[in-house]
Amino acid sequence: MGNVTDAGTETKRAGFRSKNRPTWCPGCGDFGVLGALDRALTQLGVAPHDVAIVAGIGCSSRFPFFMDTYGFHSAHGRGLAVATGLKAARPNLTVVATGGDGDALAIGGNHFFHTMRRNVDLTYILMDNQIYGMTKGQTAPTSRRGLKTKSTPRGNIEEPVNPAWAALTAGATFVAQGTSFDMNSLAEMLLAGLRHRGMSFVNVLSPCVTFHREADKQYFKDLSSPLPEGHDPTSYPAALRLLDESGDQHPLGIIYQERDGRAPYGDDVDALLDHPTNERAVLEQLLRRYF
Amino acid sequence: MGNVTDAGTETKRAGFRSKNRPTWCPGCGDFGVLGALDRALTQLGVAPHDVAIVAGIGCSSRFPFFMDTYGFHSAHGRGLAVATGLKAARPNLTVVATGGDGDALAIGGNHFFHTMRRNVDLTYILMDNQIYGMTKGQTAPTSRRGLKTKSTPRGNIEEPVNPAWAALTAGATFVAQGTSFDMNSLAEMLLAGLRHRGMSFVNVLSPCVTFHREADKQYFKDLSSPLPEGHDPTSYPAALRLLDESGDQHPLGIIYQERDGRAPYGDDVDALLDHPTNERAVLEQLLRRYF
Amino acid sequence: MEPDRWVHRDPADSAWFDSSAKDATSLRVVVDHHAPSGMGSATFEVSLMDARRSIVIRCEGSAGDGIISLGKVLARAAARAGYHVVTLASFLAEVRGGQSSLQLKIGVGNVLSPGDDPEVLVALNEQGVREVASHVTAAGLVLGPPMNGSTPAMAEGVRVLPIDYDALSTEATGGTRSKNIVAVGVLAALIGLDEEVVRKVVAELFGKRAADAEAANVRACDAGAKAAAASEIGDAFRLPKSDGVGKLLLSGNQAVALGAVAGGVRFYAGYPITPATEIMEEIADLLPRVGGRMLQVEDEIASLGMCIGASYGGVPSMTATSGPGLSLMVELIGLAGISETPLVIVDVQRAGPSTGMPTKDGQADLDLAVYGTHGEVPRVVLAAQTVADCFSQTVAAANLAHEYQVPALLLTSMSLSHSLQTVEVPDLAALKVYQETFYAGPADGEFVRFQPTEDGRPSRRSKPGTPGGIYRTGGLEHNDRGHPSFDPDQRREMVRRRKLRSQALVVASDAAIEPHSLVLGSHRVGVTSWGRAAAIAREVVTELRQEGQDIGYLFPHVVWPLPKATIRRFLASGLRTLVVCEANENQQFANLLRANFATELGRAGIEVVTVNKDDGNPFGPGEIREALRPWLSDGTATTLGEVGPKHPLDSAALPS
Amino acid sequence: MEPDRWVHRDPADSAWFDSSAKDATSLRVVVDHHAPSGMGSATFEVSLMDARRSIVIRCEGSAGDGIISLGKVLARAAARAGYHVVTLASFLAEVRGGQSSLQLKIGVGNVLSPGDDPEVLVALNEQGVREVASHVTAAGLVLGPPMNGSTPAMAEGVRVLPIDYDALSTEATGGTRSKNIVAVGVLAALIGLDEEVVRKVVAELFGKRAADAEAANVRACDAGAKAAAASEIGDAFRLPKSDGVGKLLLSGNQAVALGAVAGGVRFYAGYPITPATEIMEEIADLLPRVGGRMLQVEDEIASLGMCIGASYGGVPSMTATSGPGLSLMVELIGLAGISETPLVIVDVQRAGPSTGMPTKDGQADLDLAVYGTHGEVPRVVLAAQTVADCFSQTVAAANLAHEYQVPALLLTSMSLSHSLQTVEVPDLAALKVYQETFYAGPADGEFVRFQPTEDGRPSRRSKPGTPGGIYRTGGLEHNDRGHPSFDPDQRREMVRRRKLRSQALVVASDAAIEPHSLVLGSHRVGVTSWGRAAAIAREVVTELRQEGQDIGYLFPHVVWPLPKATIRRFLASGLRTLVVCEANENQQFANLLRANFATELGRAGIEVVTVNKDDGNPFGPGEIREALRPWLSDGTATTLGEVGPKHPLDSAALPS
Ligand SMILES: Cc1ncc(C[n+]2csc(CCOP(=O)(O)OP(=O)(O)O)c2C)c(N)n1
Ligand SMILES: Cc1ncc(C[n+]2csc(CCOP(=O)(O)OP(=O)(O)O)c2C)c(N)n1
Ligand code: SF4
Ligand code: SF4
Ligand SMILES: [Mg+2]
Ligand SMILES: [Mg+2]
Repeated sequence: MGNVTDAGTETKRAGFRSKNRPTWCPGCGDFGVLGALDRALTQLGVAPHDVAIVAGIGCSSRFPFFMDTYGFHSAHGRGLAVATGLKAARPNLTVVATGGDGDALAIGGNHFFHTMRRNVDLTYILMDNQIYGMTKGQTAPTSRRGLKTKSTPRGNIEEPVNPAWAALTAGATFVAQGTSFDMNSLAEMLLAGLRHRGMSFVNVLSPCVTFHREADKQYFKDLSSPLPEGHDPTSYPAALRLLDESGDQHPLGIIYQERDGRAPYGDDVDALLDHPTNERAVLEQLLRRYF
Repeated sequence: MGNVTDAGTETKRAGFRSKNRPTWCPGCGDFGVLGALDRALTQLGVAPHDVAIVAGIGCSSRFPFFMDTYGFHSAHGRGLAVATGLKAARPNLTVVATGGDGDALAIGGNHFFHTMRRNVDLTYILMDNQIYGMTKGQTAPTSRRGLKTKSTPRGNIEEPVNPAWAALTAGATFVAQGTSFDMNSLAEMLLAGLRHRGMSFVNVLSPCVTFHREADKQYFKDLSSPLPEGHDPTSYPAALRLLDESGDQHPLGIIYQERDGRAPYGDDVDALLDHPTNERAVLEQLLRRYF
Repeated sequence: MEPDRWVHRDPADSAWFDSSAKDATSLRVVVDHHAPSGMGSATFEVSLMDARRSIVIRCEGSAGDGIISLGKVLARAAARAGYHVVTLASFLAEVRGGQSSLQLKIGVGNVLSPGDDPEVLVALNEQGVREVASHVTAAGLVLGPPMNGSTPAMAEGVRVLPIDYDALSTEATGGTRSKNIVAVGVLAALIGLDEEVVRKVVAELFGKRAADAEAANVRACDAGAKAAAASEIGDAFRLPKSDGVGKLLLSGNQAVALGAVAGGVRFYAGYPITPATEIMEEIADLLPRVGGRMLQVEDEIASLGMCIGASYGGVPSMTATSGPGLSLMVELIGLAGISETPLVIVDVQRAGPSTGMPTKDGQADLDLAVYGTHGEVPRVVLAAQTVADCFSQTVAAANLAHEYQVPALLLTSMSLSHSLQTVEVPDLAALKVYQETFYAGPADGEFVRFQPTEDGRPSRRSKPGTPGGIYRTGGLEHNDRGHPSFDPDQRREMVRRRKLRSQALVVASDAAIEPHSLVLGSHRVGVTSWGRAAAIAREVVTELRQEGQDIGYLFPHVVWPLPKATIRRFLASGLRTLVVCEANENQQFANLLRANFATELGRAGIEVVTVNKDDGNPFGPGEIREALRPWLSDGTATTLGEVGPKHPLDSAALPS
Repeated sequence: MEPDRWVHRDPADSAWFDSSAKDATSLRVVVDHHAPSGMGSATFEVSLMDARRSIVIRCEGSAGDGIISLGKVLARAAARAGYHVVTLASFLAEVRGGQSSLQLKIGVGNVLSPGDDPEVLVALNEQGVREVASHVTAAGLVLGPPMNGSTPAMAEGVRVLPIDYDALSTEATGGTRSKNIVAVGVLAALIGLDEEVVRKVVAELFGKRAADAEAANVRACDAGAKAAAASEIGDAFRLPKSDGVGKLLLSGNQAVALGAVAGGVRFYAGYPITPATEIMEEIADLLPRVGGRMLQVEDEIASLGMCIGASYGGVPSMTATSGPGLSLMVELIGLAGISETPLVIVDVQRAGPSTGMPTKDGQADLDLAVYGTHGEVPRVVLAAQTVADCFSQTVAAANLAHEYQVPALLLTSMSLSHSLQTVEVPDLAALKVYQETFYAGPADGEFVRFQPTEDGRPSRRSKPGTPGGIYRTGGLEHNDRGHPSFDPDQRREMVRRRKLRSQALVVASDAAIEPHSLVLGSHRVGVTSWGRAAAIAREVVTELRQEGQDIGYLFPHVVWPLPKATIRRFLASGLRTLVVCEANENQQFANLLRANFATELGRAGIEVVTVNKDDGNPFGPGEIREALRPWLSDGTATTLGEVGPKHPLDSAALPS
């Protein structure tokens, strides 16, 4: 990242963008994601103070600072846990989580898995640059097999994780995939994700221009393709088949959206609550149990 | 568990069984798994001192102490990490890992995911009792929705994880499922798993008779069914479809085994190594780089 | 420096008396309703000269005999009748296959330990008599079954009263299953519990099952009472009248859960772990009843992460765990610290390290609680000494967390979490629960999250959802708006901010000293301790003081930051020897004292003597009394000479 | 107690001299080849009266000017010519957008810091001159570009030599890209580096790209040298002859990686984190070349888990991380401890807490390293002071881990990890690498994993695969076979075993004291420190001693357990004041000393004075010199009076 300590650098804010100039390298894919989310939130029509963006650690996780919403930049891999806590405690907030491929799928893999399966009512945007950007270019869980980086000088020996597949098979009820350079489509997907009740996951192919030169815009273009004609995003088996058969190709668009699906985790949690008018009386009664 | 501190209690050892009497409650499903692994290892024909069993924490994770092999009883959720390190460092050992549903899929979920996808040459036996046995009966990631336990007195609000599905979609190259009360079939699966080069995962439905009375033998019988006629375990799409369509039903048998598949992680790691005859000379040379 | 003479409280959590009245034969005891736990109030006289203010009872039986129920029913009845009770189960039984065993101490005031050797043994099987009768104290009582074998040698004056539990149970209920309730009847009659109360407790317990079981068991209880009345024991084991104020009977874990709910916690995320699990289980039931949300999640890291998220959302949050879970949480403790996110973490300590002995007791997580995280953040660490503390210190932890916007850690331990003790019914109206004031919106001026302050107190937070209060924060070093900044001047400012916070917490720690936990005076010997060991030490030292021994003490609840002014006064009160008791090997608390009061200890030439134990069982009062013996006067001299010889239990600090 | 007079070593890592020769004008310096790092040996004379033994050079330029290469080439050339070099980059530049900046100190022996203000400034852009020229020390030199604006006010006697870098570069190479190499030529000529060596280093650097680049850059270098020769500066900045022994030039992270490989580590699992990542990257390349396996894994918990597995398999294992990763590892440190599984954990400290300031320096993870885990396990914590230590202490950590079967933690920090320093070429033949002896099979008798020992040393392990050596172990408390046991007697035995292990490590800690890190004497003032701060303090104290100041010092590498005998001697050597320097706020090392030497400090009445800094930048020698000033004699008196006034930098221990 260009300059991580930019407390002083301000830019004109517009929409949901904060006045802090993003510290990303010029040309970083994450700018496109920022623009797309700005647009999607604007279209959603929610007030900035009713939105919170929660992130882990990584270039992509700096996101909260660049948006004029509430924001929490947590610890590496823990964004989804913090976001879940926030959403569970304050169900009326629109909570967006952001992270990178390492943050989401390496150290944060367990929270990823459980957040997807719980169907928490969040929108999670993963900026997949197939590298650890923030730490200057090591192999990430989404790096292709054979990739030579500083940490795998003899080539990556692992099969890459496919984030959309991981989210879909773990139980997310909305799975979409976009690129940072097609901001229009991305904004649409994000808007649909924000409107979805339950876990919406959006994987974004987003180049790291500084530490992963190979995976540039063209590379991601070659790696992705539009959804096949007639794909039914409401069919889980169809979504499964699509991703399984796509192999390393990344279909772009809304891959899956559960229709009339399960209630999100938040609803389930809320359904258990009593809302006593006289809390003290309830407490007295609870104490009496132990008398 | 009956008595966790049984340093004194010895029983006659036979095969791969250690002389330590298992501390499991009488009737615990894990006895069946112990018997099956004993038989499978015997049939495999490996010497006990060439086997190591690594586990996390839980009733099922006490396994190493009851086998007369090398054993490491690590920390909750960390069995697969320790097992991977051991296997990578000593590729000639037969390394078996054991764990429970909580150990594997709650706290250990991330190691589970990554160990499966790396295709480490291990055999992992998960004793799925749909409960936290060791801590006396809380909801586990495999507990059914709605289950009332001490930790979810108003009913479990989460969709259960299907362990075979989780392993299959994460990338394990051998996925089987058995029950603790059909020891013969289980022993066969374990033997096949032990012979498989790469990650072999065996989910075992194994009742906790003490803290999950509902999920008894009959419950698991009702919950499981033989593989459908003609299922081709070498077809990944078939395996996917089978598990997706089975829903809460647990098919029993070898669900998937990659044929002529990828080399296991261990091989990949080994392929990178030089084996210098004069290590000192190599070191001198490495130092010279910084001169 | 002239030492102070303070009026101090009796170690029973709620009673005051004047220390100058050491030679009085009776005391006016005032149950204090200003206590932070908001307990009720009552005044009564107790005679220090009473032969008996408490009784120690051991219950023994086979695994199926219902020993735990026996203890619970007896304890509950005593509690409701206004007595103080402390129980201890399981530790005694661990290595004695098949035998179940529980000890209770019941008394008026001053009950802090389950006692050492029992005065009364009630054994439902012969094994219990064979193994325990020889431990019964002189002039004690053995209530065993009719024996086939011979009874073992016993202390002087121990009487044996054979009771045919099986027969009495069968007679009353048609089966032997209620023999434990027969024993309840016997014991209740012996110590003089109100019959109606006892019957009611028995009835309630069994009434839940079926009316006929209820009636049968009440009959069994009565049969026991009759057998006791028919015996020749008389009043020897009768307790004096209690204060008559019914008490709650709780385990430490239940008390923590209740404390959390009463203390305003409305979000909880957790993961099971022995011996903390019941906190989560209890909370799972309690919290939703007051609109609070409880989640069982994938691990302890997620637990704390979710609490941070919920607290950022403005909802008071808590998690509970044991050592292994606390270890996993230390990264995020730093995150809570730097982002000034209040939350409560309860650590029910068990014997470590690593998985260690999950069902056994220990106090070796203090270092982790105080030092656990990379880098430096302010935090507060509290420790419960009693089950009553488990309630009140959970409230205190929530208060401190929110008042100072820091992580507050509360340490309890296995021996508290799973033993039942009486707790005065908290006066919820009097309970002080800190209410955080949030930024209210644009009318409230411009919002600056980390407003500089000179007094170390935090600045207001803004709840997400509040217009005009938008801010971002997290784990990076930042400026007053929460925006990342690595500027050295800004950094120094924030380091100083955190330091001032810690200093403010020192003041809070001093303010939290409750009178009953401190005795100053011109004592040559002072005793200090923390957690469960402190309760036992408190009981012992109080007894020793009543025996005329010249001992000061300090048993703080806030163990980090240390109460500086209090400890300085304590150390300057004339001490030559400071005895530090704790259930670990490495002297964690003693080392905190040494590190933070090196100058004071050095200047006054105070010798630090450490009493440690780490075998998985909690301290008994006898062990601490024994450890203190070398520093006691022989009863004739009123002051000791020079510092006494080093005691064998003084294990030199490790590794230095 | 009569203080000792010890012969001690010069602070340069490898040179000895006699402390009694304080007034000598020349010293015979012996490079010691018994040093644990197995360095080479040489003997030479140095004159203490030389006007110059070292030089501090600051390089400045715009981000694209190749300032880092400039520094690297110059440092490499000086190293190969036998000089000692310390560089420091990036810290200076952080808050000055777009400017790149690097400082070097080059000298004969005794180079431990990058210096404070530069004697020579080489600036490739005007901004560099404008901002830094005023900091150049008196009689210094500014080598700036031809200026358009005016030069700022400068110290007395500073000469300005304008050099048209762009023109010289263009002349030599056809473009301005090589202006940094022109500067190398200028500087090398000024300080008198062998031209051939410099040319060779330049050629090597560019030879990797293309032969014509190589030739062009050598020409640029020559042009710079010629410009210097043509100037009137003469010999003023010329260094004395070096020892002539070429040295390695390494970053701290490279040195750790090399130390691991040389120290026998053959398994590594890791996860990237600033500023430790390069250790993993370096190891990824190095380890497979000697048959070792390296894995990049999903997180730090997995890293340590895998190391535990590999070490259980008998393969020496290591991982490296920074604070956040260490926090995540503390649960498994306990597992390694109780199962007596040796392994090495390197923590490259950065400014915390939480994410903190990942690219900035700090020393605030000591508490976590010493205390981090629930419960109590023996462990050893080492700290590197220099890049040479990064090599030698990694070897030492691996040795201690395996000799004592404990987790060994090595602390370095950002300022070491990313700065280049010279390291004597290690003599691999002389390097001591502990070889663990394993159980060999049935012929070796019955295998008992945790054989009781009285000396605190561990018993043999059995490698999985060994017939007859089967055993199981893990995180539970266990008996001598590794089988779970919660029996109190067994527990006490194992607690004692771990305590004895810690005590054995105290002895090892004393044995690890290297002569150059200790000066005893009847000094009223002693200085102690650890890690990078210790190197700076060592340089300062050595200079002060050469100026006739009466100061003792102790800079241990093993910081836990503390070297008890050594510290006792140090404290009993007549000290009245102990100054403790460390780059944190909470006085972590000072508190370890207070906790473990409370008696000694108290008895001798020693005042502990702390010098702390936590702004993200490492200590400079000037800061430490300034902090020591109140305790220095005025140069006429040979001893000080009573303890001096408290220095403003003495921040009272927090929170006490
Ligand atoms: C516990 C912990 N481990 C490691 C790190 C170092 N770290 C910071 S960001 C990062 C990975 C960044 O990669 P990714 O998540 O893909 O985000 P990107 O920068 O590529 O957007 C790592 C390893 C950390 N901050 N904390
Ligand atoms: C870090 C940590 N957290 C929690 C625990 C407590 N714990 C021990 S076993 C267990 C779960 C047991 O369930 P499972 O893995 O399904 O095994 P089972 O006992 O059912 O075979 C838990 C939560 C622990 N030992 N360590
Ligand atoms: S992801 Fe890459 S391009 Fe983007 S800011 Fe980070 S380092 Fe720069
Ligand atoms: S899993 Fe259940 S039945 Fe089996 S040992 Fe554990 S508690 Fe007993
Ligand atoms: Mg990335
Ligand atoms: Mg289970």
